[in-house]
Amino acid sequence: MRELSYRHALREGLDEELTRDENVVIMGEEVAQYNGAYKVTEGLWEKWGCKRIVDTPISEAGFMGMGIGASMLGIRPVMELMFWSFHSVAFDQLVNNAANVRYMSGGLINCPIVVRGPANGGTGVGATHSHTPEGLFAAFPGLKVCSPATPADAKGLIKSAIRDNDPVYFMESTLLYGNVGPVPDPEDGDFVIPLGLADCKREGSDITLVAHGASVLQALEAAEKLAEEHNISAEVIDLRSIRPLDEEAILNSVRKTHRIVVVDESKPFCGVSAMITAIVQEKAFDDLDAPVLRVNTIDAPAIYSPGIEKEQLPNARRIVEKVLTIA
Amino acid sequence: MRELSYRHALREGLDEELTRDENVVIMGEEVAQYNGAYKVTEGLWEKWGCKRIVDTPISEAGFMGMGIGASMLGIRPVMELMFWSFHSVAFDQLVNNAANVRYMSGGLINCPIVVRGPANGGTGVGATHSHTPEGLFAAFPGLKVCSPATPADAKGLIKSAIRDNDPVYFMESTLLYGNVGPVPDPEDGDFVIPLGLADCKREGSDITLVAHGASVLQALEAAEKLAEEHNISAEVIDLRSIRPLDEEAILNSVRKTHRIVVVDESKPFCGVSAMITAIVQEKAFDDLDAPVLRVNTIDAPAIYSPGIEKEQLPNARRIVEKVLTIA
Amino acid sequence: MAAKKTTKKKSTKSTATKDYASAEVNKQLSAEDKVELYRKLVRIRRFEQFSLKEYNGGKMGGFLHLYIGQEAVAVGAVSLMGDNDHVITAYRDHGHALAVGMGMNECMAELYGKITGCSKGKGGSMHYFAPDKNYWGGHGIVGGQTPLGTGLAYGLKYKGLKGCALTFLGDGAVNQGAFHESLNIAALFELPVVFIIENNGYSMGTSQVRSSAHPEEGLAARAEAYDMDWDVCMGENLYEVRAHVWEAMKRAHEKSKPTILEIKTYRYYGHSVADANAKKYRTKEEIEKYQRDHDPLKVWQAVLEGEGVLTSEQAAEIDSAAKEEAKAAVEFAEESPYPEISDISTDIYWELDNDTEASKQGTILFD
Amino acid sequence: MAAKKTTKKKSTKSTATKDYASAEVNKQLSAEDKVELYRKLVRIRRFEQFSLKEYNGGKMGGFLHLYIGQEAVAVGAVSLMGDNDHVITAYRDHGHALAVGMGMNECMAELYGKITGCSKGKGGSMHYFAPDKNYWGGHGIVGGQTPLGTGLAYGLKYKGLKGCALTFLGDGAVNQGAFHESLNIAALFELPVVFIIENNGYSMGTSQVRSSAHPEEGLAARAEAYDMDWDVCMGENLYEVRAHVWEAMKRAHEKSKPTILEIKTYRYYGHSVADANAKKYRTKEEIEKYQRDHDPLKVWQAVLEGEGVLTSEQAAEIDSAAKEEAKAAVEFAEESPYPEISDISTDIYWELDNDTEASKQGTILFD
Ligand SMILES: Cc1ncc(C[n+]2csc(CCOP(=O)(O)OP(=O)(O)O)c2C)c(N)n1
Ligand SMILES: Cc1ncc(C[n+]2csc(CCOP(=O)(O)OP(=O)(O)O)c2C)c(N)n1
Ligand SMILES: [Mg+2]
Ligand SMILES: [Mg+2]
Repeated sequence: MRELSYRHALREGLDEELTRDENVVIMGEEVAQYNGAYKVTEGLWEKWGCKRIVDTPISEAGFMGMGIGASMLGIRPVMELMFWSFHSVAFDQLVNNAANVRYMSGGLINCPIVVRGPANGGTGVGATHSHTPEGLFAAFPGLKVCSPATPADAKGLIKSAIRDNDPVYFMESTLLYGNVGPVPDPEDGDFVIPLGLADCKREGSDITLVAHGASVLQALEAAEKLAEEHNISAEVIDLRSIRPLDEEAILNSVRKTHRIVVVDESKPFCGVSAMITAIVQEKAFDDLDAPVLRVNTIDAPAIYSPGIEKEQLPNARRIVEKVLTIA
Repeated sequence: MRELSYRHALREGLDEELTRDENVVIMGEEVAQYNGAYKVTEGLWEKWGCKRIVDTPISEAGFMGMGIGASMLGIRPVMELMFWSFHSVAFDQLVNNAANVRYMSGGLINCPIVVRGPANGGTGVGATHSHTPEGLFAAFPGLKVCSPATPADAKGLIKSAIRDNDPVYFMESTLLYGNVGPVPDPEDGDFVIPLGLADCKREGSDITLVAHGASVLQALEAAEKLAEEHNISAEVIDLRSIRPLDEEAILNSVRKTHRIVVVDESKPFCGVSAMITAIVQEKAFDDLDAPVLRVNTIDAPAIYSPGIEKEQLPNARRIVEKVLTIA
Repeated sequence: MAAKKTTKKKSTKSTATKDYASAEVNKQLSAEDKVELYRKLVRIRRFEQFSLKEYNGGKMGGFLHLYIGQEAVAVGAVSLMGDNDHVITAYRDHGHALAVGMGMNECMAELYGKITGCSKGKGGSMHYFAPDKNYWGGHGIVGGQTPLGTGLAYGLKYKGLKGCALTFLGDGAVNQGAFHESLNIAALFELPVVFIIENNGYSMGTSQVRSSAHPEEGLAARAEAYDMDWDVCMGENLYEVRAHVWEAMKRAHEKSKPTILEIKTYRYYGHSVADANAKKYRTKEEIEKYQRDHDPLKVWQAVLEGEGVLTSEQAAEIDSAAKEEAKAAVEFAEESPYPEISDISTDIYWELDNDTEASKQGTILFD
Repeated sequence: MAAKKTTKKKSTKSTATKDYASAEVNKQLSAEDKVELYRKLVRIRRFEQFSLKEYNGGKMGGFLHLYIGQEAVAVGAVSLMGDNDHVITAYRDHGHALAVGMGMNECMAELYGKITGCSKGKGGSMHYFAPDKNYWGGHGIVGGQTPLGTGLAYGLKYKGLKGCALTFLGDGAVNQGAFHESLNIAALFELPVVFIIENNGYSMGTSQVRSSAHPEEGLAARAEAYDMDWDVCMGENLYEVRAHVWEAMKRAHEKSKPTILEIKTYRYYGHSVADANAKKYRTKEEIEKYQRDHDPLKVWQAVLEGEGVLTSEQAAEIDSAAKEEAKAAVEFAEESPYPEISDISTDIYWELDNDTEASKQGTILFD
């Protein structure tokens, strides 16, 4: 199969949806003339012009709300947050207007908006720019959240997200943009991946590692180490989508391995990993031979220092160490 | 002991701290001349005047940031959010500036600010006004969060919060403001309750109920029912403070009862209850005779209807039902 | 740089004595139309009075923000709407709802939190919606609706429709950041949005002067900061409201340009019914003066009687009919059932409600 | 209402030809002071050039937002600060840091993320702080520092100190809601804050005209919306910068009133070093014109040589000294250790770091 970068795969997905539906419009800071801060939208403005690819002022609350309002009229805005971290200045629009308008109107209104951009630490940009808000937003019923780890998943999910009639918050990673992987050829048909479907990225029998986004790669690396150095066979489940969540995929794996470590770049308090833990210990209580353990970002604001930033994040070493305490 | 309402106890705590430290200043919408939307600050403007009790425009990001900036210079602002729900328009100031400035400055700056106001559902004000963001904020290292359930706790904790040199987010409940309970007389000495100390509100031996804020009262009501109708002895641990969190109090109780239900008005996804669950199943795995269960607000935006709103929230009936599945 | 005056963008060169009745948009009104406008004013007033009574009887939850005193603003503005014009407002939304043609039954039932309410009892007083009537709510977070209104205008322009988005907000809401961001975007992108500041003098207990710094011409003049057109008028006379709103709508329709229009008005009741201080931050005399001399219903009735298109008997009939309608709405609401517990879990996701393929994978609602 | 012009609040009746050298605040400068200002400009320039080289050598993480081209703004403004004057800015913060007197060592080490950095390697390029020098950072969220600056001013006024808060922001930042909220509050509460818009013409790749609608006089004139004083000046000549900033500071000191001051300037490099497009959204010629004709170092050197207080030999010496200092700072940074893993967990809570009673109960950091 042909290989594309994660960035390119996303762009191809966006481009296909721009072609498919004239109501799809891409908006955000520097997405058009500048080609996107991280070049995800490169070339799209040149191809599609000012109507479909729109640069906005640095007014996240304003333009995000504008996108939501436009979506209520049937436009399908795909909003780029240059960093998902900038959600903090648009929070009200994101968690009240987008998440609640359907409910508060008794189902009269829907809000087919996609908000996308990178959400990750590890690039030396410090505490204000390294938030990983998957769990934060998934906590709001009315919202959907996904976070692909590979180029193919990025493309398949962004296309689903754009077609979805509910707000989908799509969290990418600057650390993944350059990664290359196989992506089905458009010639072979429309390639979409449904939200809510996890993917087993590696089969194993001794322990389950659950992860999403960039952490999937850490989990896979840890799995290799566990196999080579400790003779432990780890299964890696990539959630891909946080809400909807493929509980069955996780539980089925745990029923097989009886042990699970959740890898999650969020902070330990109330993150996605806490939620997965709560679910697993409730629904697979008797299958567990050890407590559900978690590997998170070390509980502190994101440190800048390139010398140890990677140590704060979940990494293969820390995952292996954690696994060894129960396997 | 004399009895005060929760509202009055809070006010007494504020008044005592205004007296103790001339840098304490109370700010927010309608806190001064109007006496506070929920009358917590009633009479304080008359007593202390415009310098100490300050009405602000409806600009939560602006005035919250202003309070944070002033706190860096040694002022000790106690900011009222008329509803904690309005955090959504001040989110950046709350989770970046207040939470990170100490860290990002390598410890050079601290931010002794208190943000307080009601955070609860159950009063017919709908989805945008019924957020319960304890877990949301406790997820950010750098912040402290507490949520008192009784008049005495309200007074003792607000005084500690104001004296604390870190940002403390103090979540009250409109449903508790009118509740009356014993509060120590100021004559008998300065009454403070440290953050991070849970309180056993009812002893029991068969099951542990953990709760905070208004949910404590639901848990206590459920405990009575369990005793009367099912002969089950429930212990009720009131967390009072979410971060710092009194893990030991929870774990000690579980080690005794071997069963636990966490009651939490947050939504099920990634709330405080998920975090407590993750901790308990990890640290008391072998003590648990059943999975940690949770009673949360039913997973939907807050419904307005006064006819069923209370059913969406954790209530004694739902707690009892949940307990009966494992006890 | 030399100190230079900006060319002011204020649009209407009108004075207080202007004869609004002969404004083009008012001359087009038939006698019937005028009476119909009167009926709208009265229906809002009566609907709210009935709802107040029931609220005080403990039939409703939370807030009830009455629009009484401000009726001419919503009725006047909405009366100008064509097929492609849309409206959105804050939580003081009953007036706009009835003005766009929502029924008293669904509105009253919503206050009761009944399943027959316009939002199935899920939204309450602050969250009325009728997208089929181009009415996009009803929003509880101060200022939070202003980017949405900007987005409606964006959508209209995107689709090439000649319409506008009437985006209402209060005088206290002008100090929310989201509003300012909206203003810049609306001006920059040339969006057909009309921001209507209903300046009733107070945000809760705070008089306008205590909440906003602004040019001496008033809040609307803040538009200058964005090189945007603006205008100010009084909100008690429908002719005046219509004349000024229409100017702004024309600018939106014809030039796709935004306007801030400040309309001065007054609310008779407290901020919400639960506002115990309603009479502390302003004098009884002030309230009475407005009720006596500036009441939009009285003003319009006098205008129409003066024009000979309405008799006081007809007015009384309209009033009784409105009362009857409101009373029937109360009965309807009383008799309607509450939502079921299972209703808590619907209307969250479109895909789930419509049981589509997209809703088939994974868990989306959690225990 | 008749269309009436507002009385413009623009403060300085100056023209482009004004003789800034003879402004009171500049006449007070000794020859030594003037040379010292030159040294500051040069040190910033050299510090950043060295940091750029090391950045390109892969020694640092993330962003590096260079201030080169804008030096006279920070140096001029900061040179006016007394004991009770404070300063806060955005992420393009190296210039302000060196201007307040932070050392090159701690600043360079911070870029390297070393424990010897001013923020112990925890903040990085965007987050320099020196509260002992009244410097409150270095803030990464666009516009997010403006309420903090307002709060510093609030604190000063509360304490009865005659000082002000110089609050810097970029031309793109003016469209953040938090800034507008700050403006209203500052005007309403009469706070001694000077908002300095460093208008370098671009926010990343977006020219000012593509991001902001504003009155023809420019961004500062948005102050009119809040009945606030405002002013505009060029940022290449220290005399001009100082004269205009001082007017605003006096207003803060003497009347406790805020100002928006827009200072026109230019950045030579990309938005951040990683801005590959730095030369796409503007022409090479534009950049060269600024470097040739408007460079703040060249301008100041010419002024001082003209006044006979600096020779080109002295200038060269200052330059080599600055280079030496920067080189030594690089060595210092290179040799300094990174934080330990355990350092990740300090500086989060004051109470914890100080091991107080208040930190004794409960778990505050989690696994
Ligand atoms: C962001 C936010 N802050 C505060 C509130 C509480 N609140 C509701 S209405 C209101 C006053 C608004 O006044 P104004 O905009 O003048 O509108 P009016 O009530 O006069 O119609 C306040 C403070 C809110 N709903 N949202
Ligand atoms: C809220 C927010 N949105 C977006 C960004 C990304 N960003 C950082 S700097 C910048 C441009 C700011 O331009 P300007 O205010 O003119 O300052 P300059 O870089 O020219 O100094 C942008 C969009 C951010 N840091 N914060
Ligand atoms: Mg008002
Ligand atoms: Mg700029």
